[in-house]
Amino acid sequence: MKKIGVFVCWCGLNISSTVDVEKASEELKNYPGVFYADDYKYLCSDPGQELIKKTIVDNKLEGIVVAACSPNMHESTFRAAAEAAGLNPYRVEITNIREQASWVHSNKEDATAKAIQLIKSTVEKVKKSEDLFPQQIPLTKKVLVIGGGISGMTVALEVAEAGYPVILVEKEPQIGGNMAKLSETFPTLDCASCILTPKTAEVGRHSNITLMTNSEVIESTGYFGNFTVKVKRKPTFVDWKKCIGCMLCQEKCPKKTNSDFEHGMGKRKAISVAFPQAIPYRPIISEKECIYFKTGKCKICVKVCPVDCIEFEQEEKIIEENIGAIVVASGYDLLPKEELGEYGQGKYADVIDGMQFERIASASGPTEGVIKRPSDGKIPKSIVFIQCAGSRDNQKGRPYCSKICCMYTAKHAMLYKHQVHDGEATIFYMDIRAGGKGYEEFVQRAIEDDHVLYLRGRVARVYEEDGRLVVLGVDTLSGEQVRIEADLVVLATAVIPSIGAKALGQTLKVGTDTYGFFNEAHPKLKPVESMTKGVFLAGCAQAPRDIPETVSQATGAAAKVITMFSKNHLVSDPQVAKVNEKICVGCLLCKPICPYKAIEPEIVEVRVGCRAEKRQVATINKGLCQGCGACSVACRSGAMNLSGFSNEQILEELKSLCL
Amino acid sequence: MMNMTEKMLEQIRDLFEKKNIKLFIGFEKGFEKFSRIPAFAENYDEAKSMIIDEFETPLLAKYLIRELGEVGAGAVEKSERVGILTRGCDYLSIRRLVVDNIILRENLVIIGIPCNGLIDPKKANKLLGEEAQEITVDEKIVLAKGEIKSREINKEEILLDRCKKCIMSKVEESDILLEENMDDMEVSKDYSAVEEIEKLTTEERYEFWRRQFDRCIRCFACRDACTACNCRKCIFDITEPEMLEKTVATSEQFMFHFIRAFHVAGRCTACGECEKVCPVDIPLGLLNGKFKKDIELLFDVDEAGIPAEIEPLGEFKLDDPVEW
Amino acid sequence: MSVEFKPNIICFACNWCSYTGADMAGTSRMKYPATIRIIRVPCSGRVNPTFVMKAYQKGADGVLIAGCHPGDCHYNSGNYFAKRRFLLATRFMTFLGIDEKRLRMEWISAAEGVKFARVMREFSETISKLGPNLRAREEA
Amino acid sequence: MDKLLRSNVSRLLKKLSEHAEIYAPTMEDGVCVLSKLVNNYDDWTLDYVRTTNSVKDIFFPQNEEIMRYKNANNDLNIEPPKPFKERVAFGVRPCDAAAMLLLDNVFLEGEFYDSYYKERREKGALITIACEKPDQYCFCTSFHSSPGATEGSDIVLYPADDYFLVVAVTDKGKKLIKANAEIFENATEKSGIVENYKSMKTPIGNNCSPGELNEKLKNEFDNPYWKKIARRCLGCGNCTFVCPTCHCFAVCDVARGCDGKRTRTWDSCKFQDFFLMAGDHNPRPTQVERTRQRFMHKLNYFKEKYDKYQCVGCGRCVEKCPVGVHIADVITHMKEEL
Repeated sequence: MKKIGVFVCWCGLNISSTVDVEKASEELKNYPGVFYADDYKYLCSDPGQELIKKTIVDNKLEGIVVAACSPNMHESTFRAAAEAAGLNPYRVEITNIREQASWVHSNKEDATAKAIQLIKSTVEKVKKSEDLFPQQIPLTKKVLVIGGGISGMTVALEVAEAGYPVILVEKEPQIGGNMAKLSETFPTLDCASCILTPKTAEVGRHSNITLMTNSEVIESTGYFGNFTVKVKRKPTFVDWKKCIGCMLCQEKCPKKTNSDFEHGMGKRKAISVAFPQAIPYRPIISEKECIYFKTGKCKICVKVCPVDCIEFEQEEKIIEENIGAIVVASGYDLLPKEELGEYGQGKYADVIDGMQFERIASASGPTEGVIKRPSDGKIPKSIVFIQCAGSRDNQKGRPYCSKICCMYTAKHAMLYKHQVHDGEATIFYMDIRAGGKGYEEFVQRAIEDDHVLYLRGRVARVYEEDGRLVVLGVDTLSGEQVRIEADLVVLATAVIPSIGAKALGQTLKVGTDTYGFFNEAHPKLKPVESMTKGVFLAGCAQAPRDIPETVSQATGAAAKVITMFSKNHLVSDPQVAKVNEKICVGCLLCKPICPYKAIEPEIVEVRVGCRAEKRQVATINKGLCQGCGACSVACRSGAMNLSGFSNEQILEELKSLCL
Repeated sequence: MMNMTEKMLEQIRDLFEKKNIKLFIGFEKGFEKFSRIPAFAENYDEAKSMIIDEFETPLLAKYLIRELGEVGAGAVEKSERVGILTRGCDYLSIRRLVVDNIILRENLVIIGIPCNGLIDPKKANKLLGEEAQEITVDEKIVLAKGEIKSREINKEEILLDRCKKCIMSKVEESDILLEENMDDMEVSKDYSAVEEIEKLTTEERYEFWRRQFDRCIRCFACRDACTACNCRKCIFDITEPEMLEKTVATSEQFMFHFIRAFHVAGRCTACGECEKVCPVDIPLGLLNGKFKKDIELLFDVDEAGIPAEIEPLGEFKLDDPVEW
Repeated sequence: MSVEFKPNIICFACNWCSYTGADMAGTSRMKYPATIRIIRVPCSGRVNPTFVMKAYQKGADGVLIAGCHPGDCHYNSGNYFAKRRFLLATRFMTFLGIDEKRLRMEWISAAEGVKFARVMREFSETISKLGPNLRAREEA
Repeated sequence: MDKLLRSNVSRLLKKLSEHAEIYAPTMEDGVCVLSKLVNNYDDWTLDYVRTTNSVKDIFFPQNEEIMRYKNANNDLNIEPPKPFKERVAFGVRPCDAAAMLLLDNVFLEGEFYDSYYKERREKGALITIACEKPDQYCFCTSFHSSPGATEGSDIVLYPADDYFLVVAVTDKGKKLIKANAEIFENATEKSGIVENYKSMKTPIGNNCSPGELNEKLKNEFDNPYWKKIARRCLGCGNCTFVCPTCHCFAVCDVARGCDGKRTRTWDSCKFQDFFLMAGDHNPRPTQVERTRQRFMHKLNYFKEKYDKYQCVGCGRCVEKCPVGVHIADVITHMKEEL
């Protein structure tokens, strides 16, 4: 019978308020197999850990049960403490009597009874535990960054500077992401492309960074340190190596079409580059728009091209890369205004969203920076800005705050007032969230210096009446209804995950939350890591945030990658599957179950009685196996088992819970 | 049918002469009048007692596990080949072993024979009321003569249970085919027996199975006759972890029959041997039938009895049904 | 059913989604009856239907299996296999005469602490109404 | 000599049930099983040749609790099983009754006796019904018994048209008749009903009688015949568990947390791990040794120890073995060969 030590944690009042901790440790004292049982105020504190270590050494304990908070919190802490005291860390199990007992039950007697039963069942589990030793796995020191916006580029530059190769995949033909579309940035009003182009240029020419624009990740297999990723490079129909970027083709191309980059505010040619400072500064032919693709005629671009680099029959290419770590920086999109019924559902040309206003206000935009009405191109005399369009709105299923709209709407109003001094800028808001450095001062400047009118209240409806837009809202401070006629209405629509983020999540096997933002490993303590080891998160892919926060998070993610690459090999979790070769008959019912293809048949020599016999058995690639255990259910004779959550352990736990 | 036996003996002599096989497995007369028992011949003259006729025979595939699988490492490398007499249902069991990597197909010489339903002498005796001394079969009518009475019985009535819902009457692929099947056994899928139990209320169902399982004496004949049960060491013989206790209590019986039915779910070839060998006649076919019916219904498998490369529980579809 | 019947319910919670969801329910101090005992498993695909039968045999009155939403599984396909296994196992247990309301499978993600608490309350309520499970249960 | 009207049987069983549990052959889903009658005392049937489970089930049940233990904080207390109740087995066949004598040899003779079996035997009574119509599997006559034999029974009922002729064999039987005298009548006609049951022949007749087989079997240890029949044996426990004379059992502890019970259950020499020893050594690794052991024990070792063959010719193993590996086949073959 194993000598097991049980430690019940008070966790201050968190546990002891509804679980009688003393009674629990008292009752466990004479439970068969338990050699030592005690309770302590804060087990996760240093003195708490010392108590555990000392008890292990003094009594030569063979197993430890810590009844405290969730294993997701301190399992590694207590296992490290045990390891320091010479006990194999996988002989330590955690009973969750805080999040799953004291905090969720009010009746003290029930909660204590349940806690005691849970601890007893964990003691049974520890009795069946074994010594497990981590595996060493080789590591590919190359990172894949998905998304070429400011966060993706920051990660790429940081990791490249640290000397490791980077592959930057961007679905648009050029990098820069949403930031490249902005006019100025708050709170300093310095021009977005001025601070961005040095970064994009550096990324463009950095020797360690391989740029794969106009590409998407379509498949990712393997595990942390050894991913195999397939990237599909969509055809650009122009041979970018030969092209010298003279852009004659773009000039001469007869076909004009809506530019996605301009968000419908401007036009572009069928063959074009999105904006002048684009990196790589190479054109792309839009298959849908180009006349040659539709009718087979035209080919003007081929005629004018001095280096003959137009390739109409260019195919998409699938490139396979061995990757060590993946950083998801897929950025954000704005909630399409068509979804906002009360603001005209995109029917009115002069009701635009924040990004469209950025394009109008941007010097490299369609209006060269002059704020005009998209419908008739006149200078608007009065603009109404509507905050929280689609955000903080439970009916529409987006109760969260998009965080950046308060600041960029104040900036929009300020830019408008700088151009049209006598113009009226009115902002309907609920609460102004200006928490960053210099943010509040920026909003005050908009109110006091630029006389932007802030009306606290929500807008009920926006409709068109003889050529002008009517905005019906309420001013909750004065309690009156408000009716404003405006030439232009700008909606600060909600920030939503970029299109295709959910699909990317399923390809990379990284969970996304109900809104489609990627799930971080821990909201407070692991914001840049995803639940899947080796996959990191940066920027708005994880939640709406502004540029300073994005850059700091991206630098954090890069640091994580660099620390991962600083070691020559990785240490894998030993809680993986294990085959008992004496029992395995080699039927391989387990093989199709394994998502990581970690199970392969093998012919082994096994001694049976007095003769050796050749047998086919299943074998596990310990590096590939992630320990899900689905194969052990397919195994009829129980030959396939999962260390750490073995059949014996789960059965013992189950039996003692049912007593 | 007589010439079938001569044809078979010819083939066997030829196989032994050419040293193609080290062993041939067929049938010979048993202790009682119409019982046919497995026969093993390591040379031609041991095979002389083998016969082929229309009476019920146990499935031979199970013996391949011992003859080829464990001892001869036949699962792993080419070894001396074993000849086996095969009807459609035998072929399904052999395919079960091949798909489960218990034996290698090239270690087998399959001699396919036609079959249009076997007669169960026990059913004939029951209808006759005494032990039949003589049973003669022509086409659809069977004449059974006992010491006192004799009766003409419609062949359908005394067919073996598995023949009534025969999945494969022709041997799909064989090394030697003695004779082509005359006509196919057109048999439609019939889960009426399973549906009957499903119609009962939950209490009635539990009562029904409790009564059946209380009779079970845990002799494991069902496991030992089943080719889908081909583990090297059965989980019921493993004491650590003890999935099944030795005590024969009602809850243990439910555990035993649940685990066995679950282990062959989607892998059972509906050969009915388990039901046939059960000394207390528990309708085990219903248990496997229920799984087979659900698999065909839920995962649109057209015939779950024919072993697939990957068993139904070894794969999934994104649009599997969701409701419970 | 007499008031003081306290059902004994076993919940297999998958470590990445439902167990974290349970923790989320804990951190937001949601309440559910103390009749539920949670066993942590790496994935819902780890739960062997034999464990569920073993639970009934050893005295559980209800079993609940909580896993990630299809498509979100940390191991990519664990919950799909779990779904197939329990689609068959539930029907088979009902066929054997065990009340189908005593086994429930739910997809609960790491962020759905609210749903976790609600499902626990509902399930504990259903099982309390059903009373103790005497079928396929071990004699004392 | 007494007489018992068929119509009075249910009355007799009801009366006996006042202080004893009544076991009688009942039809369950087409299978005749010797099972306990709880309240319906005319649930018994007579159209059966033999019950699937023998009367061994009552005195040496498949599953028996030997003791219980409780281990509350390190002091162990042991509870013996509850005392057994009186039991009356009605509708037993003469071959099963004879089998009980063989079990008595094993469990009661010699220096040590099996207390559980002894108590059950003392508190049990066998009311046998002579066989009217033995079937093709019976060969009790080969073991100098007969469809009308009385060995092992307390009372034997000989069926005649609407009544049974009652023969009390043991004083327990006599006491039982005296205690329920009002149900029995005294029989006038003695027209040799008993004799013709005793002289009735079974279809197999005597050609399965072993005679001096045990001497010959002594040096048949590696006769190729064992390999031949063992090759078709599936290794299930069917024949051993339906056999009324097989008595091997396994004792195991079933723990439930800190308490538990020790149980005794039947075990079969045909199982793979029956002879498995510590250290994974198995003296009988393949089916050949096990099959040989089963028949050598019945026809050789038992005879040498108790001077009786361990078979009563009930025919269950002949009927139930799916592949025809049974004692009738062995005896007939060995008699020819040796």
